Amino acid sequence: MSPVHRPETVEEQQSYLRAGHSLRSWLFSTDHKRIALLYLISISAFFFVGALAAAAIRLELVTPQTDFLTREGYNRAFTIHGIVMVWFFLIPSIPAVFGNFLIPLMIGAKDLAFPKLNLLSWYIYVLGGIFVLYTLAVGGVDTGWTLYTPLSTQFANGHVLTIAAAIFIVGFSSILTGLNFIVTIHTLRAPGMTWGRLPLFVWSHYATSVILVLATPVLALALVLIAAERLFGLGVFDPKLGGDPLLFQNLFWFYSHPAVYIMVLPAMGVVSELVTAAAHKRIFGYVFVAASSIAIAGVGFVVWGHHMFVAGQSPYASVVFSFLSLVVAVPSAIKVYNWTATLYKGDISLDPPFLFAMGFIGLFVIGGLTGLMLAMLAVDAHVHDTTFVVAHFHYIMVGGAVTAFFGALHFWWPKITGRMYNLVWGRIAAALIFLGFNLTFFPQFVLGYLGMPRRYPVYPPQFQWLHDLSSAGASILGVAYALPLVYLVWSLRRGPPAPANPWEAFGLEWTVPSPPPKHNFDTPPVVTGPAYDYRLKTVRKRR
Amino acid sequence: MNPFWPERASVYAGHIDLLMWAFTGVVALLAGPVFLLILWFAIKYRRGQAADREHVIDQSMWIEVSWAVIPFVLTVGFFVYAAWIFVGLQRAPADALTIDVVAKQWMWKFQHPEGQREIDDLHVPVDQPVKLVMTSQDVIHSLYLPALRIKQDVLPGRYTSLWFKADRPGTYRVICSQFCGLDHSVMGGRFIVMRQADYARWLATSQVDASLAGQGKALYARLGCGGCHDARSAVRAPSLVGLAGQATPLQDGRVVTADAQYLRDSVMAPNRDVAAGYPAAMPTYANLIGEDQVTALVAYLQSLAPARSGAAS
Amino acid sequence: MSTAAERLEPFDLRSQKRRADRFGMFVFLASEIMLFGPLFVAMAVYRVLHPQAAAETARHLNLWLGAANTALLLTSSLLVALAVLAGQNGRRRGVAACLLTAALLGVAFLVVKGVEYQAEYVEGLMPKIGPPSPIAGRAPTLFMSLYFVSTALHAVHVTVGALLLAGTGVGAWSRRLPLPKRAMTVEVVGLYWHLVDVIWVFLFPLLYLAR
Amino acid sequence: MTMGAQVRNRLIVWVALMALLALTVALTFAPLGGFRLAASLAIATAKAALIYWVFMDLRTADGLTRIAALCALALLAILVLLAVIDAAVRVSGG
Repeated sequence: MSPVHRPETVEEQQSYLRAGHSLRSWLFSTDHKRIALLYLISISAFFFVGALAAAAIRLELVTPQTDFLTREGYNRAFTIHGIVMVWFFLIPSIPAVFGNFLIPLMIGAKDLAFPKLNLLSWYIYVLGGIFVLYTLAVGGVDTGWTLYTPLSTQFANGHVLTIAAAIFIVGFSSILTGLNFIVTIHTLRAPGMTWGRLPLFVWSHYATSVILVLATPVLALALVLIAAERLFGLGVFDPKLGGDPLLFQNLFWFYSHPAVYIMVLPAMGVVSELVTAAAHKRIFGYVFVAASSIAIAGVGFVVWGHHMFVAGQSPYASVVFSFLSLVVAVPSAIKVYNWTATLYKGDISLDPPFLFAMGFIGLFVIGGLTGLMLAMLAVDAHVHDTTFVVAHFHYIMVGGAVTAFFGALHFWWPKITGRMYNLVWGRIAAALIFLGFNLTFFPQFVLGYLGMPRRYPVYPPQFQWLHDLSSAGASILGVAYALPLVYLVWSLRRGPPAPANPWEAFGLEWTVPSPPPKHNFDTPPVVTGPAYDYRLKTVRKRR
Repeated sequence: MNPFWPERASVYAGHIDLLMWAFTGVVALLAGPVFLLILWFAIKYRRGQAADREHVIDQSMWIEVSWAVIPFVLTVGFFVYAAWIFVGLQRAPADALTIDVVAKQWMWKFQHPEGQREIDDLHVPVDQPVKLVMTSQDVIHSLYLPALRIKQDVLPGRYTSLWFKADRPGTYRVICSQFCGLDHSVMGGRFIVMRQADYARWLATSQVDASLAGQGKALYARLGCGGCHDARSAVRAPSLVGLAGQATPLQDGRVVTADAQYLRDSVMAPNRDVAAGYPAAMPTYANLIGEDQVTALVAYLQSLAPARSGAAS
Repeated sequence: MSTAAERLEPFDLRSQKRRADRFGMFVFLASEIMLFGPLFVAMAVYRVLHPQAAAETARHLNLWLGAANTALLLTSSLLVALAVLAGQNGRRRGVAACLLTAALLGVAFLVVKGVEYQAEYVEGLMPKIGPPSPIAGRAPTLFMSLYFVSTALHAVHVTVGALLLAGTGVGAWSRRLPLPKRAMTVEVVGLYWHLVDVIWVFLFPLLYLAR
Repeated sequence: MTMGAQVRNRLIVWVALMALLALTVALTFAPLGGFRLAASLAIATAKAALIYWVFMDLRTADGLTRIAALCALALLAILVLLAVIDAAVRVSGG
């Protein structure tokens, strides 16, 4: 089955970074590695925009009254923070950067199945970004990232249509990336790379891609219905015209709950890679961890009702959704305990990527279990729409997905750029992010139970000390997130050249030089053993 | 006021706190080992550290199934208890004091049955079940009483309800917890639980206009509903005396009980559920009257039910 | 620079690439189905909750134009299926003829739809514009809203489909699309058109046959 | 399967589709009452199946492509079923 072997031209040997320096060779490249870098730059820009909005929110909450922002400004700040962070950073972050870069390398392929489609999805992402920046420039929107009707369709005076267009467009970028991954994983695996030998990073991206393809269109339709109602008066959500506002919530959450699994599943894939590389040992329970990714994708589709326990949904539906929300937590529990078991009797190195992985596991456990608290109907009746919920989803999305994103950045940076960074600074950044994060969001659990509603710029004076703690934590977090930008960019110039396998990790991506050549593999690899085959027993000397 | 725990004004709130504490215990039970083991392994099996790394097993069906099932079983008990309380919360006792709530962009209007009307603040008697029947005039709001640990979204075009029994007098907070636009954060007030005597005195002194049903009766006359619905009118229209609460057959064969929602919809959207045997000729009053006036009309129709108020008008 | 191998790029064999293109298209069709999915859910729930209002309002829709449109789309689907066959057997003129005729039928569908919308505008059924609406009450208005949203979204898909068909037909005719080597392009465009037809096959009974 | 046979197959399917269309339209005048929704959806499903099986050539497709074709329909069918049951219970349950 293997094709005739073509002699390697010199150009093939050259790293993908040096295969063309012109702007045109970057902006029109169909090389999955270059597109990954284009995504890395654009999502970092949007991470900065979202972080600015978060800084404004935390600054405003230092005092009980509206001193820094007006109420109007605060409403627009948290809406832009939500929309930009969810759709323009979190959802594309790990799949579009590391999925694009690593999936072909990990399964032994030359590129994704549809390289031109991959470039098209980046341009669609940029187009969506332009719409968001335009909305920001002309004054933002004040409906919250959830765009609930009838507020968004009749009473909002912000620019709902342009933000709906932005999210609609960026949704298609996700669908096309998901489609590309599914087809690549099915049709382009190297000989010998059976499903049982796939790296867990690829398994989790496969599950994510299925959700991306099946859930995102529902959000697209919900946005079309909002536009139809605002422009043509087609009152599908307007109670006076026979519509039902709950229908929008159902459509929105039918997408948005699977969307939180789109954000966390890739992070779980990254952590599986980091934990095995840290422990220099096979993953504990490969089959369970791989199957739990698929289980999360499956059950994730039938739990969306737990966002609407107090929204006027029938109590019996709420009981069913509450039970299913317990079931969806089981695969996550399996993953966490299997990671912990992997570290047992390992040969654990404490380099920066592995500190991020351990940070992820700790914060994700707290996030997941507080999610179970929220799934308890009676508890949700008290803490729904309070800062308790804000803390819960930040523990999973920021404590989990963003920490894993930084872990992946620190793990594969030598492979992507061919340069090593300063490990001491990496450890400092990991510790600072963990501390800053806990200081920012743990007080919000307490505040939420005290009855502090979310999206409020004003609060009773007795809550001020908790808000100030949280704002202090946010400033540490701000600095901690800026640190990697400094020493990683610094490593581009000053960093020592990275060997092919700096962490002595197992995986096809570590068998090619860093940075990898344009066509990934000189000779198509053949896979013989199982994944993470760390049989070699040598005890590594301490770095 | 304990800085870590909210004040409690009802027995129900105590149950919730108990459930919360117990579940926090379970969270510690499930999360604790993860934190400790990771730290311990990182130290004991540190790279280059001499340690026993022999006969490592890398999968075991029983261990993995156990730590999937045990957390699930631990949490299912809490789910049943929490669901039990929540479903119990949905049905108010029959003798509950009914207060009608209308939420409007950025204020709450509470309407006591005897006619007292108050804005943003809510006075309730202690140790007596109180049922709030709520609707919104514009967007979705949510009535949140943190001291009682309950909240319920308030939807336009629909009645949602919430009931409670406060057992500790005091002044607590009324909050809107569903984002509803510009002044969402200032849309709230005081939730004042008073002893029976104080409540009666407050009722007497507070600004009283005719009882809700009384207002409904005046509105019924002003809008000329009698022109069609009175017994001696020439127009074929269903009689409203004793309609409230009765099973009403509809034109498309369904039979619905004439509850507050049906009565409200018949006024605001008559063509939706047309009574059997009558032409769908009633005009809509949606643009003539507001939600609080419909609430008054519905109260008046409910007061016409022969069972309770004898020979009404 | 773009040698044949180049275009194969990640794939080593043409059959591998063809299988991937086809599989990729079906995955994309899955996302299209989920785009129309919630509309079908809303309409099915509507037909259960307001059977009488649905029957009453559907009478305002023109059954015969709807049926004609269905026939148009089914016939154009047949032509596209024949075009795919011709593409696989390298018959350049056959592909061009079938695809362009199918595109014409698509345009005819849009014209008939335009006539329907115009009639509904005159009758006042359109929500914001046009004379006062003959139907009152919330349930009938909701039915018309669902009708307009779903048929308009479907019409957008028919327009995109017709353009794709016409483009591929011209490509085949002008030999820019070498057959049977690039027959997969004809098949992929054909798959999209068949899905647009299947969506209408479900829309037609849910909307027009409620009477 | 010669090309002529394939063309014939597709023409037969086209005739069947037209017949089913005529049947659906005739259905509106038949006094079926409540069952009309179920019947017309059944016929539409039959038409969709024909188009998928012959026009979209699922007949000669491999298992993978068939799964991709049917998984969205399956998810949608579950959704419609759940929503219709919920609505039916709400209507009869009062």
